[in-house]
Amino acid sequence: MQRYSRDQMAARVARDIPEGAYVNLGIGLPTMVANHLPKDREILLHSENGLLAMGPAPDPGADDPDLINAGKQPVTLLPGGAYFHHADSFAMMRGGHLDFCVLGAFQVSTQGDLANWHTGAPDAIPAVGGAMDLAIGAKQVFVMMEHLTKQGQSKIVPRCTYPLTVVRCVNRIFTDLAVIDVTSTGLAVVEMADGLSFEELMRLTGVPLRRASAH
Amino acid sequence: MQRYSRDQMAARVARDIPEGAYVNLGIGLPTMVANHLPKDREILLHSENGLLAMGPAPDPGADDPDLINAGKQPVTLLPGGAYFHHADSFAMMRGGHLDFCVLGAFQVSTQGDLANWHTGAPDAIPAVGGAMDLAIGAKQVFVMMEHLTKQGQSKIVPRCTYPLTVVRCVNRIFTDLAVIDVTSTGLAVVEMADGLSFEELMRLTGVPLRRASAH
Amino acid sequence: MINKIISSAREAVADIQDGATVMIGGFGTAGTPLALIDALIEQRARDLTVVNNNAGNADTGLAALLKTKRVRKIICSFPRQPDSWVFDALYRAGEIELELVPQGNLAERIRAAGAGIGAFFTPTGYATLLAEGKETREINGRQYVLEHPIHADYALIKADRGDRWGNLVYRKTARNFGPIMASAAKCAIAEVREIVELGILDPEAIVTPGIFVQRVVRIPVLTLAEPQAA
Amino acid sequence: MINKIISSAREAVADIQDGATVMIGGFGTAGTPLALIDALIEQRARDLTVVNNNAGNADTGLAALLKTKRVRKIICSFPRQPDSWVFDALYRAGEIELELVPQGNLAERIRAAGAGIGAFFTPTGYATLLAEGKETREINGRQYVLEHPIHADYALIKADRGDRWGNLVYRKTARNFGPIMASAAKCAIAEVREIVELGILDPEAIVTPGIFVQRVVRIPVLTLAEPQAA
Repeated sequence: MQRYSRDQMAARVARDIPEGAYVNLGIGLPTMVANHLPKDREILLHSENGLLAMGPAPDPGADDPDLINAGKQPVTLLPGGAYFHHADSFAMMRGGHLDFCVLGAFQVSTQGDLANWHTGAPDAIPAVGGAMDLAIGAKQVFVMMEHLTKQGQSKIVPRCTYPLTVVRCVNRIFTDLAVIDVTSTGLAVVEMADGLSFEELMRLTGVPLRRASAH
Repeated sequence: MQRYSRDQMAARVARDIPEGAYVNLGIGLPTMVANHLPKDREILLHSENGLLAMGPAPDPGADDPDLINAGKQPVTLLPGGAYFHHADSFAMMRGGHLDFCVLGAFQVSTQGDLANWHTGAPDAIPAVGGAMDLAIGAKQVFVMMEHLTKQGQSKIVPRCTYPLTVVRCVNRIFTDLAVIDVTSTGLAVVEMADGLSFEELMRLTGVPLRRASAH
Repeated sequence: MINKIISSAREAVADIQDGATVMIGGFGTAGTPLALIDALIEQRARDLTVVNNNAGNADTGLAALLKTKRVRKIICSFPRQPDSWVFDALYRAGEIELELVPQGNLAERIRAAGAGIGAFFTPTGYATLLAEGKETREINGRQYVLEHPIHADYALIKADRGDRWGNLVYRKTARNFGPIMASAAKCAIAEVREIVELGILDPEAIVTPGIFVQRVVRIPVLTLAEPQAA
Repeated sequence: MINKIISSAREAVADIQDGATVMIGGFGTAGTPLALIDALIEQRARDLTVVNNNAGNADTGLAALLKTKRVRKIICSFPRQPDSWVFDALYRAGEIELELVPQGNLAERIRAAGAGIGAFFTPTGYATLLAEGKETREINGRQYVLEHPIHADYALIKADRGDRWGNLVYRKTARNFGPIMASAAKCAIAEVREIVELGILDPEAIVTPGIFVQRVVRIPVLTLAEPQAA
């Protein structure tokens, strides 16, 4: 079996983002999607700290400490971009104005519940940031994650055991093994890694899956 | 008896507005206060349609249809002024950031209830505008009005018979007969028109009054 | 390439359906999208709900729209004006429904729709006719009324300059309801004096980022030197 | 003449009392009012409640303030970071109280304080640990949590330019919490890179009108060519 690499996952997510979309890419793995957005599509990236039409990282030495993204990395602004304050920025998110957000996750349930902010470990210091706002506000929520934990357990679960971020919000899951839609009739497998059988994917995932109809 | 003229009333109100105050002058009589603000004080006028540091009317012929006040009259902006949208403008008002508003009134009750938006007449088409927002938000609410109706009835009443604008909001009443404070222990007369006796004012007003202590 | 620029006001409002809720920007002479209103009048949609601060002045603009009797309901703060005779007559004849909202609650309800707020407690209107039947609550010793967002299908607004991404800047007090109405509507349509290239508008000074705007129409300002076409 | 300009950061924060709630602007490297924080550290106030997006990084700024153990409680959205060791140690030792708030609710609660809103229903946090014990409500088929405003005694913020009336403009993403924190505090103190004459800031582009700002302090930006005084 040929697992999807992180770059392949990012490219696969990017393929699903159409021309003209307003998109927020979460911290970590989702950030890589920016590098794979097709050059022939105008896609506008939102960063919740207060900018729209975020550009790539600046040239070395051209960092501006006043121009960073939500991950606190230096970025640039494209012509046509805009700055705004935090209440306006989160109004964009909460108000349903973003077309897509792409988020990492600890767990996604078969109903599309998302757990991605807190392991719930008793000694963990919690931090939530904008995770809940993003997942509740975007029209489409994409999750990008490894299919299995380091211990080999499925991160797609009947019910999240980690503290929830948002209930019933995830639309599509992109893992290193498959692309899976969350539908009202359960999880539907859209694509699988080369050499992976549907039965093996079912076994690894441990929750009911079906093949998506042709799309 | 020498009733205060409208200009005298406006000048008297202006005297009570200190250096540095943020002030909204309601439509009608209160607008005249602007002409009497002492030149040696910087007082910033707010207009709820979205400007701060409103200046005087423009020179004849220099009207700009995009620069008007809440009364829809052409105005100017002073250097240091700013424009903002309606939600921000009313946030300033509701959020308690204005030091004073000066409003006209149909009635003020002895507890400081204000009625100034609607006569309650069955055939009247109601209109409220920003009256409620202003009276609820400003730190000090000044009312400017004739003391008596055309029928000779006191506009200062035990209880408003017209529909209320805001309960218990008025701090000081400026009429053509007197300046009266609304206090927790009732109405206190601060000043009276020349030649008017306290007893006559009491008789005309028809509600309990007391003389304010020296101030 | 994203291009939100539409070639005419008529085309911009063509898909407004019967029964739609339409926000219309403007306060007095400032910020009223006259070309879009005229295009809406030419269009056939009826049974509309209109949200505006006022209820029309004289016989043009919103008043002319009301005159067509295609507006079922108006949500506004200040309908009665010396020249609001069109509305006055319709209202007295029971031909239009009025929801009267204090101006600040109107603005905040529109903002709440754009910001995804489900409802909010406002002090404005408490213990008045305009809060009758509404839920109230004491919070930290102060009395509040619960108000709900006003969402719209369309917002017709006027801005000064815009670009193909829908970024807008306004002019002076013409800003008024434009930014919040754009955020509260599924489809915000802006008429602008000038369309500029992307990147011309200062990113520090863009008032309405393009994410809130779906269509931009250039409506040249007519001057005496530039006579109106027949 | 209105003059909100204060000559030093020390003087600007001098009257902050024990027990005060202090909002501190900034997100990452952008918009953190370092000079004001340093002045607050030098000052004696204790038992503070601090509102910031984070809970300090490394050993400077907010982290240095926390280290003095004069902060009783912090209200923030993202305390845990790779370099939040000062906070982490205090928290694990039970020496600081944490109120964790989703970032958008934090922003909206601050805005609500400035806007006179008594409380609001937000969808964010519903059915999560962060809404435990909070009132919820279904509105139009969607679930919401009731959240209350966060008011402050002081806001310490950083802007780019300001004038003697307190008008402010920011620089790029350094804007973040500045405007809303200024509106939510009884006394908003802004450190600015440059003070300009009244009328220099474009009235169309002023982000924080002076009505929200009580004190402005100029803090020159140090460059390599301009060595720091001892």
